[in-house]
Amino acid sequence: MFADYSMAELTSIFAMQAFAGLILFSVFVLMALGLAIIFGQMGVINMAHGEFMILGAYITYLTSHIFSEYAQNLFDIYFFVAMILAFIVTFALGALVEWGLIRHLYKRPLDTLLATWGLSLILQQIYRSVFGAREVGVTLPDWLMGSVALSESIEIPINGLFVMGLTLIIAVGVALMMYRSRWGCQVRAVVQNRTMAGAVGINTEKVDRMTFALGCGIAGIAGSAFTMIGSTGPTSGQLYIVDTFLVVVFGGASSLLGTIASAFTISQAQSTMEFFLSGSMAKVLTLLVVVGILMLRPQGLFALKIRR
Amino acid sequence: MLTKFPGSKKPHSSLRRRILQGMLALPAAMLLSHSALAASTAEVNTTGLAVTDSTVKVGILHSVTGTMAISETGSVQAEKLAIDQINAMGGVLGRKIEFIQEDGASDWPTFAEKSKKLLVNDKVAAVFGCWTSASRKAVLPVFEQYNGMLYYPTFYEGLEESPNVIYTGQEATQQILAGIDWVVKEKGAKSFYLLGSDYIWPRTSNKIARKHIEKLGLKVVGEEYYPLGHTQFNSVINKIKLKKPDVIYAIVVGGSNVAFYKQLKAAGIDMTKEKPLVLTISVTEDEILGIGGENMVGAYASMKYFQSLDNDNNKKFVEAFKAKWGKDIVIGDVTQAAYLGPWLWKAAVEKAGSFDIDKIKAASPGIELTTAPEGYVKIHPNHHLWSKTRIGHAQLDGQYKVVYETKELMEPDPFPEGYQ
Amino acid sequence: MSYHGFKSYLPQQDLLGFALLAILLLVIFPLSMDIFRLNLVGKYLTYAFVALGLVLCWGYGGILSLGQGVFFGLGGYCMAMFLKLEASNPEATKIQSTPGIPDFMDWNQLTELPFFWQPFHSLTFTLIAVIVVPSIFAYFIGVAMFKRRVGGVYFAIITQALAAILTILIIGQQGYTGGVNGITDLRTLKGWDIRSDEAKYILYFVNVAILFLCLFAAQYVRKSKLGRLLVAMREREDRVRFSGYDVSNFKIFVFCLGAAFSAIGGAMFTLQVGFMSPSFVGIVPSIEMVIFCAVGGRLSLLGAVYGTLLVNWAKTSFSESFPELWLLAMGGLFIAVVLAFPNGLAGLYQTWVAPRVDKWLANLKTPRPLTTNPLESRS
Amino acid sequence: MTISNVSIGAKDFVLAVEGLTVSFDGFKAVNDLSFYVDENEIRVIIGPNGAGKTTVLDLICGRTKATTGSIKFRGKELTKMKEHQIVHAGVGRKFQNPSIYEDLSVFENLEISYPRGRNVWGALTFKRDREVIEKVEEIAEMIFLKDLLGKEAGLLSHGQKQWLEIGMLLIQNPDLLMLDEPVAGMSVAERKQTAELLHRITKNRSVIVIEHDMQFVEDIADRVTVLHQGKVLSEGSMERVKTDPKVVEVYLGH
Repeated sequence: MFADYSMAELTSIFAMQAFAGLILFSVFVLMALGLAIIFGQMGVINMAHGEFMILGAYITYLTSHIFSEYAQNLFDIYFFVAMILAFIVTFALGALVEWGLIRHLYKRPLDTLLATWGLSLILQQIYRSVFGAREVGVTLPDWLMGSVALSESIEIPINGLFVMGLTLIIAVGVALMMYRSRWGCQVRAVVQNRTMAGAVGINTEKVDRMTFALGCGIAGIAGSAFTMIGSTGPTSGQLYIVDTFLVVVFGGASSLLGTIASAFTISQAQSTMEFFLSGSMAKVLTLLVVVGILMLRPQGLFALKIRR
Repeated sequence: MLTKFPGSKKPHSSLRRRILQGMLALPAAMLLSHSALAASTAEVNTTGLAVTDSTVKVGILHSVTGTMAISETGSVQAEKLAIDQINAMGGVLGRKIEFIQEDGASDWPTFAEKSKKLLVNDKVAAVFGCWTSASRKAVLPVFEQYNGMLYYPTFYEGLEESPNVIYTGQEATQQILAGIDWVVKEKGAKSFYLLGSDYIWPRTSNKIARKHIEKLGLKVVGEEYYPLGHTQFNSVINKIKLKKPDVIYAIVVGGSNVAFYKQLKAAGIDMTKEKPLVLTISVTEDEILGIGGENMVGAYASMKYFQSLDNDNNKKFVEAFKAKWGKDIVIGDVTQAAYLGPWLWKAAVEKAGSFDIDKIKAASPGIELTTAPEGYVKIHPNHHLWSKTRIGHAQLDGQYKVVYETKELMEPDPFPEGYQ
Repeated sequence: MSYHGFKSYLPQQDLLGFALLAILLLVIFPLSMDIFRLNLVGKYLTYAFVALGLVLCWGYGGILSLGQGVFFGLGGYCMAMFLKLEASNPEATKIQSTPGIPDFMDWNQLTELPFFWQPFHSLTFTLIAVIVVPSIFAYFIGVAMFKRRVGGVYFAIITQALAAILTILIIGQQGYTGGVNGITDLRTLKGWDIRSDEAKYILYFVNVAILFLCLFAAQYVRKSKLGRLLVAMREREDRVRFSGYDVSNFKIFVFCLGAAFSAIGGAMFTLQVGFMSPSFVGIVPSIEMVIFCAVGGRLSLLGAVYGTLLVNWAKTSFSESFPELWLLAMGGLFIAVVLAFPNGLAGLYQTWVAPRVDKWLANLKTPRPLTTNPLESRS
Repeated sequence: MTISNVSIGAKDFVLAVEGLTVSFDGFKAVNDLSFYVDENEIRVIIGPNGAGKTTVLDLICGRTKATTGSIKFRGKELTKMKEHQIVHAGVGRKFQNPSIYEDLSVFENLEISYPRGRNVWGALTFKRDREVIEKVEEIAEMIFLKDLLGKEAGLLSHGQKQWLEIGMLLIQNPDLLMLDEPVAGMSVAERKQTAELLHRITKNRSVIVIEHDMQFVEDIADRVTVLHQGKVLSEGSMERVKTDPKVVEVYLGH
């Protein structure tokens, strides 16, 4: 398939393809991080993760409207404001959901799955009633939608770079929080031994609520960022759910590093296969390989061998 | 056959001429419709449909929930508008139309269930509905078994011709051939990259496109399908960059659409430069709303209707539509086709002088609508519409500017010879 | 002492429940509904097969599969392939470029029937395939997963991924499968028009009869030692293992059984509705079927049937009157069932109705102690 | 459950553990451990918390896989066998916290443990015949639960649950019985009853017991193994072990 092309063309295509893989990787990490925190640290399956992302996207849509109505001159930077707002709103909703729903179900992980599925249906309908059944178009600042020409034939999408940067910041931030902050220490303590953590004076309820809310908040940021590359509609959240879960499960639930490694593996596999095969087959093969590996190694890529 | 819209009491001269032509063409129908107006319910309804002396029930069957609600909402609005307008003019055979709306919930078996409910329980005289081919395929046996009438609005792949369905959208050849001929002739396109969502309509359409392209002696350099709902197109965009086609022929649908065009733009493919040129048959003004005009500007679409169409019928239609559903609303090809449904049905009933399905079936071929927003349309004996195909050029504001329209009406050809 | 004595596979109260369900399905519904509604009920009952399988897998075995739609779909497709071949006789398809093959193959330039379609000319083969194909598929998944002790949430997510894979495959390979449209326009079964009202009546009763066979089979499993082992495994998997049982084999068995039930439901669906579509294979219907089971009570076989009927009836009537509210209601139902009534309808029945029925039964006969099998008292 | 005694090296031993090591992410919970259990011996393993006692039982019954080393039971290598195969070979294990099926009755708990119908088909066709009932009643009598057979197991007292679990093992008639803290949480009276029970049931089998209660250990032990940091610290009769300075150091030193 490459016989007709010059060396320079091939190099640039491969460079761009590698970059496409990296963007996909960042997208996966961003999708999965929030879920990884919730699932990995709390064992809760949040089927409404996609809907939290879409909430972030809708917040971005609203912010863009407000800015274009009232602060046209600041439109270039509205996106940052939108992301912060998206985080705040989804964080708050996450805390509310934890309080109203999740905290009653910690002992029944499979039931959280059903309850959050119910939640996702409700959220979808609310979006449909509030924002209409049609997709909304989020207007982005021009500077986000262009591309950088690295050489004559290598062009890198700016929004891809943006997503990568954002992913990096959030991943590092989460890692710092989990492994360096007092709060992270508490979260890990609660995960390991809830009773004991409670006994030494950690407010486990509060830790749970914050953890869940943080996971949702990150989903909100991800959703906000995805307005650059995807659609915003009542049911758009469903597009992400299978991929997201697979990334988290494949990574080994309790390890953030695992989530990142698995996002990398899956994204590279998928983007390479998409290049050489047709899109549908690439997707099927990727999923099959992931499921296959999970069958061989059910604990995921990175899982601690623990003493029982 | 005088199917007028409210407020069109003083038809434009050319319009009047066309109406006169229509009248001349169908004097028998005129007579029938006049005599029918006075007819009793027992006469106009011999098969026990839900028709009373003052009302007639019809069904509207679209998805208002689920993933397809995004697309089908416009059709529901158009059909309701048409019904309102018909009622304002006195209804059909003197009977007001009442509609029963059912939700297909983006789920094909639900469509089948609801269509059966409409036909068997509610005994509706006609159903306006369905959007995806899959939903139509699911309800088709129901309509044939219980002898119902379906007005189906979407452009689709063809390969079907049912006496119980009037296809008010274009079938694939109508939509595709003119578009390809146009890019070849006007833009000098030599090579094409075919891209689509992975299901029957894009695949069949691309098959027709490929056949036609190859018949013209030109080249298809790639053909690819992505699962419905796919959101990552960077790899295929790279492939496109590698192959350097003159035209990207895109039949991507739903949420994937948004992802595809946004990523295409972000990857540095500026569609206004037309290198490559993007030609689509799946993005109407409705979809642009989600994609964003700034991400779509420069693309070409080949279909039979654009909101910006400059004629009196359309102006009135757009005005009425916005008055009813809000000023920010946009109208796409399918929405307009859905709007035709109730009018075509009304015309058929009046021509047949009866609500009986069999009589409507027999009366339908040859029915003309001079007042259609898209212009003149006429039902072909194969139950599809004769219509013109137009090329729209996407503008920054999310509207298409019509840059070309076929001189003649395109004949619908659902089973194209050699394209199968 | 009541604990010994040969256990009855159908204790009194269960017997009463089965009898009531039989009266409802075989007498009350057919007498009170027109054929349209009855056919709808028949369609709902095909989902009850899936819910029944889920009661065994999930309620008893603790294995939550979010991919039961896969098996429902496989069963349905097997049946649909047979019916489609019958509907595509050369005469009916003479306008095609290759007469005698299904229309969608012709549209996709296939010129001969693919090899795996060939055996579906035979009804016997088809009927066997309806059960065997999904069971074998379930067996392979089961071996791969349970032998490696994948369970709980992991299993749920992997089955979900499988559902996604199969949907993409079916839609992508439309020349062989009918793609997103599914296999439509099915007309006759061995020359018998399945679309006529009479056929619909007969199919309804056949469906109910098969459902009862499956109910009895499930009841047998539940009351056998295997049923108690499943409960035991759900509670203390290690203990069962250290009592000398190969736990994975039991899980595989019950998963396969659930798959077979679902597949029968799928085949009956195809027969009664007249087509099969990939929309059943996906994730959403699979999860919906879990909720049918949860509403009925995940530990109750009869509850699965009632739950399915209730949710679908609500869905139909709700979406007829307030389509916009349907999702809210459904979502609310999910949450309410999980939070407030984890044992579903059956749980409510056990708390409020059962004690009275017990009393009534006890008064009816000479008083004697009822069995105190805890399983019964909770199911 | 008779297994022909064919092994040469471990002929006299029911159980021979040699060079057993298991590490969890570098931490060696059991480190190059070797010990031997004779026919009809009651062996008690003691040691401070974290000494690896429970891990040793986990390794023997297959719950944890050894990193290196061998466990031979009547000449059969257990490290390569699956849990249920190890049970079939004649090893029974009681867990630290009573591990019974709380939703089932005492009768059903025992019945499930009855070694018949252990495969899928067998479980489906299992019949509760006279033989089963008699056996269950016999065991129930032995574990003081004869009158509670119909009771839901979850409603038993803690001590009764412990007995029930022991009964569930007895009904399988294992050659090697492993008990993890069988008297933990029991009243004084129950302890005495349990000690009596253990003496009765060890007539024709070997037993490994993990226990903290020294009085109880003295009551039942033939020999005692003291574990410390995954290694054998001392081994022998209770008398000898009690006076071993290393043991005193470990128990009292910190």
